[in-house]
Amino acid sequence: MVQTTSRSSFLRLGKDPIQTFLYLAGGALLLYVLVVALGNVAAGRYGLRDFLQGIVLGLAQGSIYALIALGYTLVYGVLRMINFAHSEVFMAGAYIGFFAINAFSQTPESGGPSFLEQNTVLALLLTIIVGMTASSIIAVLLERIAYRPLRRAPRLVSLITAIGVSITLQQLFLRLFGGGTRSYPVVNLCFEPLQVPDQVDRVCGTAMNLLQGRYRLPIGEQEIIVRPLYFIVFAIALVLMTTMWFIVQRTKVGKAMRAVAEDKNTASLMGINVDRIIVVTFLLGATLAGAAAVMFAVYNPQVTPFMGFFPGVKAFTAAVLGGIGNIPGAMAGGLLLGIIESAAPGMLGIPSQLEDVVAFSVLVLIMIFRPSGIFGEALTKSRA
Amino acid sequence: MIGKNTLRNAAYVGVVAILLAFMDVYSSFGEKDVIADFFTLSQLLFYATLFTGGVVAARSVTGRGLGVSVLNGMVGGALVAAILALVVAFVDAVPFEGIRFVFANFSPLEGSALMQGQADALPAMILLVVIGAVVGGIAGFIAQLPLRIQNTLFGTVAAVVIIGVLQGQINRIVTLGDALAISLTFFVAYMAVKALGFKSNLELLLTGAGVGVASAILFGVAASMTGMERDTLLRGSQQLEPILLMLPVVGDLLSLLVFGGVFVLFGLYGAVATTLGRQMHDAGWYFMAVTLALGVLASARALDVPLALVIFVIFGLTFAIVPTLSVRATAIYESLPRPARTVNRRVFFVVVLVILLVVPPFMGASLANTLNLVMIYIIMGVGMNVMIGYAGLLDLGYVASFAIGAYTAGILTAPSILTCPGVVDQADAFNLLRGYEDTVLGLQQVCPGLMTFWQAWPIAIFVSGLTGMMLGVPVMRLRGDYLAIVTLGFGEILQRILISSTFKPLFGGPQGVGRIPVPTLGDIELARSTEVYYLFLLVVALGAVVVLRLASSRLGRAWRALRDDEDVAEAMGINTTVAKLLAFGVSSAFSGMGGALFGASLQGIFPNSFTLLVSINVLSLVILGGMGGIPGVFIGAFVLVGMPEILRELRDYRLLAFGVLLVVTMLMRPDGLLPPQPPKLSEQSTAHKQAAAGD
Amino acid sequence: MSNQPEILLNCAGVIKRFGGLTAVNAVDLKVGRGEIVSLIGPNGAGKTTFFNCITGFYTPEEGDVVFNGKSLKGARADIIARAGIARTYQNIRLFSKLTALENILVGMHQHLKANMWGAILGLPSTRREEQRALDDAMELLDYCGLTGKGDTLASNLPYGYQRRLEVARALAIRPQLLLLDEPTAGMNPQETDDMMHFIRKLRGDLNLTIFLIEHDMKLVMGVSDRVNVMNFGRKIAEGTPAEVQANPDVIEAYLGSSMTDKSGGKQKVEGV
Amino acid sequence: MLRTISRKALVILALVALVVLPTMAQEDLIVVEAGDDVVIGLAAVLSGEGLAPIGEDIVRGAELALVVRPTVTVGEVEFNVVFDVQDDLCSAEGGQAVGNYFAAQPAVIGVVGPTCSSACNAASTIFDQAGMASISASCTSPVLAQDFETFSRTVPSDAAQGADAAIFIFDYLGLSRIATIHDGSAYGEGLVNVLTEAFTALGGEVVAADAVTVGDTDFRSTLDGIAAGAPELIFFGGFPAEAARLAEQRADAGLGEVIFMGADGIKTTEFISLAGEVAEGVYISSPAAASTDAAAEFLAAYVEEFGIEPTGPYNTNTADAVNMFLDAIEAVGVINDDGNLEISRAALLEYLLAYGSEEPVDGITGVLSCNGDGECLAPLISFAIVEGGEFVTLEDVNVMDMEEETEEETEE
Repeated sequence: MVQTTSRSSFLRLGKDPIQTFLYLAGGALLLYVLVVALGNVAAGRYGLRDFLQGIVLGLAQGSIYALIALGYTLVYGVLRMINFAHSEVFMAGAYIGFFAINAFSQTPESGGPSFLEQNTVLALLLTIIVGMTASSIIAVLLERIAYRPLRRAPRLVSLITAIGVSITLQQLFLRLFGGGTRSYPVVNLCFEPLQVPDQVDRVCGTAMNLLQGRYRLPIGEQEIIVRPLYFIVFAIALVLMTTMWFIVQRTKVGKAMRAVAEDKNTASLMGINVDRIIVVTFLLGATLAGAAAVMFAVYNPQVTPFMGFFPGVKAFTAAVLGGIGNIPGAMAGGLLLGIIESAAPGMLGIPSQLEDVVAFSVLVLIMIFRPSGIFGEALTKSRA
Repeated sequence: MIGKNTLRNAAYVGVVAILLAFMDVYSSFGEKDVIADFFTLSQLLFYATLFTGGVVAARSVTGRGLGVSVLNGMVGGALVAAILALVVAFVDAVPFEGIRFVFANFSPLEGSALMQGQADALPAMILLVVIGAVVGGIAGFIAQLPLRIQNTLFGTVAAVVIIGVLQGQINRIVTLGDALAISLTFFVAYMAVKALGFKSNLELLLTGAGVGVASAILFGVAASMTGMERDTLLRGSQQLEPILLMLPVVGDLLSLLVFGGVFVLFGLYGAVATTLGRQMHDAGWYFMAVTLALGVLASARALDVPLALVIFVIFGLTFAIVPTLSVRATAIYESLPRPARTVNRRVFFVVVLVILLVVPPFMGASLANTLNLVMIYIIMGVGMNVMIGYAGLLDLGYVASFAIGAYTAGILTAPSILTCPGVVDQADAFNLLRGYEDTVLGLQQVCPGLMTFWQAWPIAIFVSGLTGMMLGVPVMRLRGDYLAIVTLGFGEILQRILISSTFKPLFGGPQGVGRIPVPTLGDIELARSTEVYYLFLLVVALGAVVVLRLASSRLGRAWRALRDDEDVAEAMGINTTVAKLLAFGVSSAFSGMGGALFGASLQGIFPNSFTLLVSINVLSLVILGGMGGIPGVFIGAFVLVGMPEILRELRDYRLLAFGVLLVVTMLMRPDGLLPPQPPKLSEQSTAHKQAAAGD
Repeated sequence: MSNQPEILLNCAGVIKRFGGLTAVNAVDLKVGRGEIVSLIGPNGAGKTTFFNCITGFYTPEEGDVVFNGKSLKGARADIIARAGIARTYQNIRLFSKLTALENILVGMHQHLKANMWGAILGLPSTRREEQRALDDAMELLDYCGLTGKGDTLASNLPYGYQRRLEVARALAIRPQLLLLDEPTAGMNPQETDDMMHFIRKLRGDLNLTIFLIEHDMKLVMGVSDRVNVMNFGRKIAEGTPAEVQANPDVIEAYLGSSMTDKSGGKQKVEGV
Repeated sequence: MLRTISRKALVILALVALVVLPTMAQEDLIVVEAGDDVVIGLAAVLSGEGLAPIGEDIVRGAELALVVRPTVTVGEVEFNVVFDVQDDLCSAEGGQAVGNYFAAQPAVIGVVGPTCSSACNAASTIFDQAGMASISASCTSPVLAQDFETFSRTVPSDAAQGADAAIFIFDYLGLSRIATIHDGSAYGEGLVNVLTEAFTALGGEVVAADAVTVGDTDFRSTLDGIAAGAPELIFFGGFPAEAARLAEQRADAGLGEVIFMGADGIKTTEFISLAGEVAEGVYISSPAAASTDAAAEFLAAYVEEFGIEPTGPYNTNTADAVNMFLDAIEAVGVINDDGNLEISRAALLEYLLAYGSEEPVDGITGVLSCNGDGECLAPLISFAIVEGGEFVTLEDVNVMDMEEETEEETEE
């Protein structure tokens, strides 16, 4: 009469045919991808050089995804909602940053070099700060106007509001600043201590051009092309993310954030000002997005009101990939996605036109098979 | 005296006004007349801003008397105006190129509503503040009026403004003579029934028909005597005449019948309207008011001040008296026995149907095209409503099934890889280059599509429904945000695949699928927008019926149950997996049905028609109209799709308005404009019917 | 233990863990056909979790739930409902945007045969079935004392009515076994009394088997044939009301909590 | 009883509706009363990312044509000419909407536009039904002229541009290994397809082909993939924003020294301002033979009238289209007994399709001579290179000659 008790442990077969089917289909897909990739490697269509180049290219893009992803992750961790408008917060940073750097790049009436040319590092830092500030202001405003009144509303309501806010911001910028594409000025930054005698740069000569320089790096008999900028973006991102991690883990505000994430009611009973902490959460996420935006625009010097969409969706994918609500996860997820995106098309031999399909597929697959991400979702350690 | 929040609230309006100013709305519509030689759209927006400032300020001090309200209104209006004056000062002081560099849409202040006709900044600024105070004061005064008067006033002004803004598109729909004839017939029939105190169906119908016949004769004679046939004879019957003559019936007699029939119809409606439910009753009055207004508009080249006043009076009277009449009509209606009510309702529906059927020749191709677009969105909205309104699932990749329907029908009906592989994908560019013109010219003959539209349509519906279900399988366990973003991913993936070169032989890549034949009925090609209209109408009607039936069925209840509480729904014996899959399937099938029609009416499909924006549009209209109700979808589609299509000047602002509307709707009125009413099921129970019959 | 009734529900060694916490620990429990059986215990004892294991909301890690001779373990909640187990919830969980009648009709879901096409085409058989269902629902509405409330949205009903509607909805499933999770939570003594009579009436009229979680000792002792006691996920006692009241383990479990307050509604026994 | 009656009524009504269907036909005769304006429809893309400048340029070109020639004279009577400007959204739906809009305006003589091929396709379907003539200044999809009776254009089709660009690359630049990229637009892909076909036919090799997504900004991995084929030139079919990024990022894939080439879609000042330094040395093909005197005069007048350089390539083509309409009105217009202007749509269309076929007309863009299908501009393609932040036309390129040479070579 008593049936076996271990029946349902493996993939819960039988109980849920859909789940079983999905796992089988997912397995088949994975197998197919592996076979194709190995086939391409074996046939010499894809080699170490391509892989390394892919990693290098994915590094900077991935760092930017990671920075944006942190915004999604923080807000999700604390409020359990996806801030759809985060991509527009990112866009706003890049846009306002553009006006700043454009002002810095004006040649003074007296002639001579512009502020940007004279104090490149300072000007760039100021631009980043302007971008961060702009993003923060937008994020705080939209939390106050759109999200706070709906904190107790059903999820669907706040979700639709977030979508509405996203469209509104995008269109507001479009109507205010016009739909034309704007271009960040080209900035050169020569770094004398590092000399690259065999590869002369047009502006810096033998000194390394940190922002615009392109350098060939031999890999066996082939070579890859590397820009110091990739590593600068990566380094800045790493510093910012570490700071963020430190704030969340070690400071009082961070502790309060984690308490609010755990249980808003209890946190407020403990004397934590929940509203304030939520504002801080939005603020932190937006600051990172603003920094990411300016770096993104230096790296791909082009801003439009619609520029937030792709990085936004991809950063969200990165956040989910690493486990939403999980800060180190977001960093790793961002880098991983950047690399997957630049390496996968070549490895699988599909046209890079379908590059975005790869990213979206990663999103869909992760959602289906491991919604908690690679590293598990948690801003706080314990969550039932 | 000045309320605590007055200044703060007015300042919020001021901030919005700054944004609007730099978006250039106060200048860029300077040439768009609302009322000729009197009021442009820019001025309208300008005054509306000040007025809003006044209202917001006055509302900050409710319940403290008229004087305080007016004063606060003045302060609010003046503050908003002062903020705008600062904008003027700023623009005056800063080099124009600099402003233009940042605010790319900004145009010079000359001719802007902000200058109020002044040449210099300072007088304009002073004038602005004065105007602001006056407008704000008026706003403060109006805010103190009884709510009903306020509503009437706003409704009337809104009606005049809408007619003024749309005048270019709607000024030839109906002539003044026709409008008078129709609305008088309705009015007389209505009043006759009221005066004579009739209640029974027979009496109503006889009165209506009698008034109709009488006015047909009257207007017919009057028209022929004054020799104004072209103006006063119903244009519809004129247009119908040549066709009806072809029928094997005595032509003259029949056209006379049609002519009389229109009058009888409106006479009947007028008579029956005295005893109808509120919405059905009011619809008649509003329809007549709009017809009359359109007739007035058609009597001149443009809406000028006297005409605007006439229209103002028409709507003012209508809005003022209809609520009272409506209450009485509804009361009589409710007191009637069920069968009598049914008869009245049927008469109403027949009238509506006839109006819908004969309206395209009056509208013309352009409005019909707009209406077709609205109807496509209604079909999609009805489908999305199944997902979001009933089942509570947010699908941002809704456009995918629309595309699947369009492509399936397109590939099946057009020359494609299915019927002549290797020809179609090369015909366009390569063969032409080599001079094979015949291949292109005769492609449709050489290589016809696999089947006709009527055969392909069900297949398209089936395929999109099925793929919808299949896409539903993997996301079965996801809810809310996650579902939204994964479905968004599906939509994007599909669009990339449609565009990609990899699948070009099948989907045509960026060139899409061309040369889709139009649907035919016998020998008639449904090619023009006024013809496809009927197809759309049929589909919308069927779609609405199907969804209404589903909603009140076992499945519909299951959907709504799982929307409210999925776990409990499951514990009630509902197989939530099946219910969700059916929701995916049904909504996708609707979307695919619309998609197939979309492709056929365009006679070609391009992948860039299927972007995320389509999903957002559909979502917005469902949300605005009210989730879970069919009438809401209609309203939403008319407001969000129809209006911007007609208001081409404002189209650039359409998406901005969508975004703001989504947020505001969610903040202020999460149930939308027309939220669904809970069904009165107990009245349908046998016990209730027996009790009612026993009375 | 004489005159043993046929066993309807047999739970054997049910274990449910959450992380390191074992919420339900090897509970054996039997409910005979036609019995009214109670499950009591301090808050956090695992009672509701145990209910959830029976109704398929949770799948127990070990042990088996056998209903009517068939194992329900691992079955989906809707299958279990179809097998004839209906339940109510501790914190009322009605379909708030549905009317009272619709709530009941949802409960009838499994007894209706109409499919999508029947509804779309408006087939006569579907219409007849809907009419019958509606009439049945009206009857249930009256039976549960909700006459005239049929077209009210569930969320707009007063609290007491909401409780009754939950029972009505559960009855619409036409269950053999009805699980009531604190049916009198938040009720005043008069309402509680009414509920007690109602529960008895249910068994008498419908020949139902009832298994309930309750804190109100008056009700528990008043209606139950047998009482089970849980604490810390374990079953610590079973017997007639009188036996259980005398059981030292039970008194121990409730120590510190006001066992004396038997009519005061929900006990405030904080989990340790 | 009532139920059956109302059902029957519905059936009858439906039948009536079906009978009404084929009645609506556009009246052939357009009547412009004395003193009224002659209205020409103008459909251009006026909204949307990156495309609005092209549409605005078209509107300016049309307006400038009217500045030069503001009236038409039929018989002794002079009529003022005005435009009814509508946004075609550069999409099929937009084309359908403007098509229906113009078809419903009894006073509109004909339509200049729309801008994009997808819009032209949808609009022409409607124009064909209404018998309304349209002349596009920018729809370059090859099939349009054949597919639609009422369609004409004052711009060479992609077939011509792609083929000539192939010859230019192969013969003038002397390159035989190219890579192509398009942006997934109907325009970009169509152009690249023709180019590929023609280039392969010449004996060249397309070593890599890929596409990018509009709105993306990081194309490095795309370029890295292309670099594997070691092309000597990258041809891009698309619009400025993506072109600028591709031109810039090609250096990141080691293709910095490889020639970048685009087509008329990027011949805008926006491309130069977005690409900055990397725009230098980029080759561009475009239909406008801007070297004629008429074109130079027009350009000067444009700058004077509007105070800016052209923001798109089609202003001269548009002016030619407007002039064709004005000529046609003067040719087929009749003054009736009431002193009103009468124009037969059929006659207008006939005139336009045969415009310049016997005696070619010197237009601003080039020689106008319609082939009967609606191809009105002789397929002259010019080539330019970006130097010092400006487009410098290569005067010494004559593709016609090269084509002959190539043919001779193949004959040998």
